[in-house]
Amino acid sequence: MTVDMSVKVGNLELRNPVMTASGTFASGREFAEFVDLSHLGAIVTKGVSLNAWSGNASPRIAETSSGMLNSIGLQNPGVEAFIERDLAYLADVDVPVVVNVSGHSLAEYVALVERLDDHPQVNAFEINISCPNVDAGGMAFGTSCVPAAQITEACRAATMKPLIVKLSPNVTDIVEIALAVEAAGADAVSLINTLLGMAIDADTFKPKLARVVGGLSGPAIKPVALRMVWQVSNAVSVPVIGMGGIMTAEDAVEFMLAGASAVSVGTANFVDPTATMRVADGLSEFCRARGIARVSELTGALNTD
Amino acid sequence: MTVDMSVKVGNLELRNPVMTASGTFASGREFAEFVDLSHLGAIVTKGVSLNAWSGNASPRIAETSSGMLNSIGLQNPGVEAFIERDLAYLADVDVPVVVNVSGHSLAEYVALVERLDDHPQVNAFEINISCPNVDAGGMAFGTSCVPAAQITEACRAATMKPLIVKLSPNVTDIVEIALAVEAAGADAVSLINTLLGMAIDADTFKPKLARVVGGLSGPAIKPVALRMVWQVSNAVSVPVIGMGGIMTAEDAVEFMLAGASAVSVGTANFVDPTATMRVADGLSEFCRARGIARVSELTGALNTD
Amino acid sequence: MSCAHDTAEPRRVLEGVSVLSNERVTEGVGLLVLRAPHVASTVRPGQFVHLRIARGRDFVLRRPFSVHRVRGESIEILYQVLGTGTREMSLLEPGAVCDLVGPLGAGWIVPEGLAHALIVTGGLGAAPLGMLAEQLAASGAAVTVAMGAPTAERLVARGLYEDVARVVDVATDDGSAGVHGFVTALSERLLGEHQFDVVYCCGPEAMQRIVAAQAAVAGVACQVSLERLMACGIGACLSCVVSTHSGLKRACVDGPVFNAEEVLWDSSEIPPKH
Amino acid sequence: MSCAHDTAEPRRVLEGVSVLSNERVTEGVGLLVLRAPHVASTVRPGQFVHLRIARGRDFVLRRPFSVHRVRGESIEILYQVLGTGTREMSLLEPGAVCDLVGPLGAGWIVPEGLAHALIVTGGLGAAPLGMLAEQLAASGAAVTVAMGAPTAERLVARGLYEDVARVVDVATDDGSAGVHGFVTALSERLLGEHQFDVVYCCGPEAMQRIVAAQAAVAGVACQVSLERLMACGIGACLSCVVSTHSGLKRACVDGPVFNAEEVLWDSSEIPPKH
Ligand SMILES: Cc1cc2nc3c(=O)[nH]c(=O)nc-3n(C[C@H](O)[C@H](O)[C@H](O)COP(=O)(O)OP(=O)(O)OC[C@H]3O[C@@H](n4cnc5c(N)ncnc54)[C@H](O)[C@@H]3O)c2cc1C
Ligand SMILES: Cc1cc2nc3c(=O)[nH]c(=O)nc-3n(C[C@H](O)[C@H](O)[C@H](O)COP(=O)(O)OP(=O)(O)OC[C@H]3O[C@@H](n4cnc5c(N)ncnc54)[C@H](O)[C@@H]3O)c2cc1C
Ligand SMILES: Cc1cc2nc3c(=O)[nH]c(=O)nc-3n(C[C@H](O)[C@H](O)[C@H](O)COP(=O)(O)O)c2cc1C
Ligand SMILES: Cc1cc2nc3c(=O)[nH]c(=O)nc-3n(C[C@H](O)[C@H](O)[C@H](O)COP(=O)(O)O)c2cc1C
Ligand code: FES
Ligand code: FES
Repeated sequence: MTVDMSVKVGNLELRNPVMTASGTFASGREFAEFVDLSHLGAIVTKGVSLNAWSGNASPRIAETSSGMLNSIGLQNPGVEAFIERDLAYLADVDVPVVVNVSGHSLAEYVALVERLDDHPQVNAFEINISCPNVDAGGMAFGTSCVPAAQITEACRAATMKPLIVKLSPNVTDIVEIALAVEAAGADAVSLINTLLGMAIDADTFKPKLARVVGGLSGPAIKPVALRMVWQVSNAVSVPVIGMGGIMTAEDAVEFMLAGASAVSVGTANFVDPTATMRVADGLSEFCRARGIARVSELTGALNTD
Repeated sequence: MTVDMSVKVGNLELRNPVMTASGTFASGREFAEFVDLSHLGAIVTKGVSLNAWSGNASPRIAETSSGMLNSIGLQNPGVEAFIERDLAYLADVDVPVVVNVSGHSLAEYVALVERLDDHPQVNAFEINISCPNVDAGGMAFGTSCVPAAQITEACRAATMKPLIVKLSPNVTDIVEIALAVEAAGADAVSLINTLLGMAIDADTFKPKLARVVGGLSGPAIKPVALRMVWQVSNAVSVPVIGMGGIMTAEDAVEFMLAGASAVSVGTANFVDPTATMRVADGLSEFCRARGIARVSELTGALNTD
Repeated sequence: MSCAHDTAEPRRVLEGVSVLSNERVTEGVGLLVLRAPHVASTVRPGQFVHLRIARGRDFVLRRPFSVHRVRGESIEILYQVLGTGTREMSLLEPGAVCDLVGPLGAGWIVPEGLAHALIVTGGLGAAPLGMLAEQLAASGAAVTVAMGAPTAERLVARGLYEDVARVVDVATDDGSAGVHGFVTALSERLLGEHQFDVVYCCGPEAMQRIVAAQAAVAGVACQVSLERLMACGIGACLSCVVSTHSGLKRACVDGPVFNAEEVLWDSSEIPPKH
Repeated sequence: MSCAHDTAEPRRVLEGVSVLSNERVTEGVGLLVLRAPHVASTVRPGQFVHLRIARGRDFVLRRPFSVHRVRGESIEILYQVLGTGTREMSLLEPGAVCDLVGPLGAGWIVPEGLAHALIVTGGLGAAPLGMLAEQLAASGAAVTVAMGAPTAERLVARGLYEDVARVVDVATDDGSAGVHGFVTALSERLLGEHQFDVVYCCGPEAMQRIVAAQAAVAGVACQVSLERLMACGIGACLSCVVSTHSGLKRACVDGPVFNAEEVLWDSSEIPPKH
């Protein structure tokens, strides 16, 4: 039996539901020795901004129980360098490309989307309104409905391409934010970004991150991510891209059962550079073994009675 | 060198900073074979309500990476049985007792505090406005400022005993809630309660908890807990009781460095029924080895430059 | 039959233990022998230990296992590989050290003057009844055993029961040993043929429920051993509740052995895997 | 000295490896020998491997270790026990299997026609220079080594260097071997006495910074190997940045070996423990 692994996220057609989580896969080149990039559902690029950002001071990561903190702070060389280096590289790779965009202001988001909109390598945008690691903008936009909707609306006006809005888990009610960005024109929502956390070195009395706080990712956050994907997918009608601690195919299945149409593999890429393929192959095998003809049947198939 | 292990949480004087997290230590009796209860900083009892609550359907727990979910739902026999069985038992134990109280309505909280207020075994109250496992009340009171402050104010009026308010991490801005309950008369805040999460069995397509969602605790949440303790202790002037994933003395040190005056050990009691003593002894040894005369010097001693 | 436990519960401790052996019994089933002097000297049939399989923070919860047999200072655990913890358990090598909390729970009750007991096991349900069968036989009581399993190989501990019981009847789902079918057919027949003082039963909850009903019809007291997810194992967390006619009980301290007629069979059982 | 790496980087793979031996070298230091045919046959001096020490989700991150030496299909890692991962590492037994990603990073550059190199090591900084010293000596270049450590016993890999170098000068903090004091006193003297083509240096960042300054004064090219916290190890995550005159560089792919004059010594080094 061959399993139909294709899924649709709005207008975006993916070979399989396994995408890369922004910031954990660069633009793919670094992983090309480990996985066949053209076998991915999509590459979601690292976050790009209009101008170059230098990110935060080091140390920028800390390991925690079943997780890690990062405070990279969206270091990137700006959109022009991104076009020259990353998109040029991706031109030769047969894979849908989702560009993750960030800004310090609404105007920056819009300028960025406009600059990238007619670029043929860009198949969709993921609007990052949930980065906990930048001072201006970032998560602040993603933790209340009004700015979240404003940014979505403005980006929506700037592109006809599929628009994914990436939500922050650091909120009282993620459903409210999801509904706001859906109403403002998002074609899909992706969640979750990292949980704001902190680590301390008891030996030195110092925070482990130079920035003190950072974003928690990895298996530790999977229960929170699953809960939010379930809540959001029950409330919105646009597709949900689920992520947060996916390490195995079973993890991906769980996110799909909770309501995700596609999933992203993040931190797992650091532990195992072949993780995306391992998850995609395992997902197909999972369906095959159970006689599930189309992987998309898993979406929302959670049995709650 | 002997270390002065005593700490003060408002008017509450504790032999050492190690308390038990509500719901993980019952009222102490079950642990009496494993630890000398009179060596604890305080016993925080399991949540008690005015009338008996039967809790949620089973299964009520699920293991997650470095954590666990629970949806016990505050099962308890009600305050009268609590007085008869638990407080009577504690009358013979030389340890401060903090009673964790819950209600479905403001009136229930107040009635409960009033009922317990003149009981000599009760040294303080912990007002639980953050339980994610009950439908009416529970976390709903703890996720916005107005009800949080109202409950605090009403309980404050009902007792002169130290009043600790237990905060929910499932909020956009925990500082705002902490400030609200401080202004409403809380003598201390304790945090964090569990993060709302979910687990799914990929084999059966079913949620692992009968209630679908539950509260995440254990080492997985420590980074979030530390961050919140740090944020809150920098904002309020009342003492902070820190908890979330404390398994070792170093974990306890980290919470104190972040600003906690005392700490609570929760999930660790399930893995190791001697955990509270291990943490308390390790904390004293930590100070001794570093020439720290008073454990309270650790509070807020984080070096952020 | 008295419902109260006749003697004081043995002291529960956190005991450091070491692996003496860990052998495969059959596909997916192992026998772990631990040096655990305190538990070995105090445990009573039907009690369990709460085992910490691996250090590290990966396994936040211990795993409950019945004590199958005791030999000197060692205890035997007969376990089935089901999930992450038991898989890790199957990799434990002799010499490995871990720890457990035990002995825990209320075990089987042996009524005064018991003359003939029926033991009914399904699959790994044979584990918690091993020590009981040995002790009953040693006390001179007659023991009849009905065992069920998917296949002949999976009739674990059959040897132990054949050594001590008067009769051991077996049933397998595939007919590879004994009667082709469920053990409940055996228990029904045996209850009709003989006069038992008590039925001791352990296995999948659905099977225990049927046996309990059969015993009730036959007018024989029946004890069952129920599995619940357990966090603390010592009565503090309320994760392991069982609905009974006298309210919610904790399987870890009020059970795992319950008087069958007390149990309100409900949906809180752990669903069988696969 | 050319800054570009002269040959194509070897292919990086995820390689399953097994432990051949794991011996204590001195207090808190071990030598792990792994069977790793791919890395063994392709690694160049100064490159590293990203090791997954334990399965399970406890260690979410791999740990970077330089390849100290290569023998046939095996690689040697000289490691210091510092935290949770290296403690776990010290418990690995022969036969254990794990995996690594490698070979990674840009190694030491050997300029055309090198005649005399100075190697300066501090503590475990002796690890990533072992393979280089062997290869330089094999190519006929003269090698002078200055080693520093807290005590005589902690002069790890001293034997290797004595086998291949013309001179090995040592300094210890407690005077238990060689000069009483820091290795930077040795490097300063050696740079004054001899004409070197290049200085290769590894050790605590503060020490590397001093040696870099000494080399600059002496007008000798200097290469340093910088440690940074690393998540991916392959250039994707930007956790390992080093400030240089040409902007932020990634220690895992642009380094760990850097041309010392490129480095903007800053506060992003990993603070030494204790
Ligand atoms: C009192 C008691 C005695 C038991 N005695 C035995 C025995 O002698 N032999 C044996 O093979 N098994 C026994 N079990 C079942 C055994 O505890 C589980 O098979 C085991 O915990 C599964 O762990 P896992 O990590 O492999 O499964 P996972 O599914 O990975 O475990 C996840 C969580 O679910 C719990 N869990 C999963 N299945 C069960 C279950 N059936 N019962 C209780 N908890 C479960 C685990 O303890 C853990 O907390 C007993 C259970 C109880 C309650
Ligand atoms: C390119 C490179 C080569 C190295 N080669 C060696 C070597 O040959 N021998 C050796 O003993 N050590 C070497 N190190 C340092 C080694 O990686 C750390 O000592 C080790 O990761 C500590 O792990 P831990 O779990 O014991 O410490 P923990 O403090 O528990 O680790 C927590 C996290 O911090 C990281 N970390 C802690 N200290 C360091 C450090 N000094 N450098 C990098 N990451 C660190 C860990 O990798 C992990 O991500 C090298 C580091 C780098 C970057
Ligand atoms: C090192 C690192 C960098 C990240 N950078 C970005 C980013 O640039 N843009 C973004 O939207 N999310 C970023 N994230 C968040 C991830 O895309 C993802 O939402 C999160 O890590 C949860 O998934 P995981 O647990 O699988 O890693 C980053 C995460 C990590 C660990
Ligand atoms: C099984 C269980 C039951 C709990 N019951 C309560 C409760 O009754 N009242 C309360 O305020 N918190 C309750 N909590 C939350 C804990 O007190 C604590 O805030 C949380 O578990 C985080 O700490 P930990 O990670 O150390 O467990 C419970 C937690 C668990 C795991
Ligand atoms: S397992 Fe905690 S009460 Fe039974
Ligand atoms: S470790 Fe990821 S970029 Fe260097």
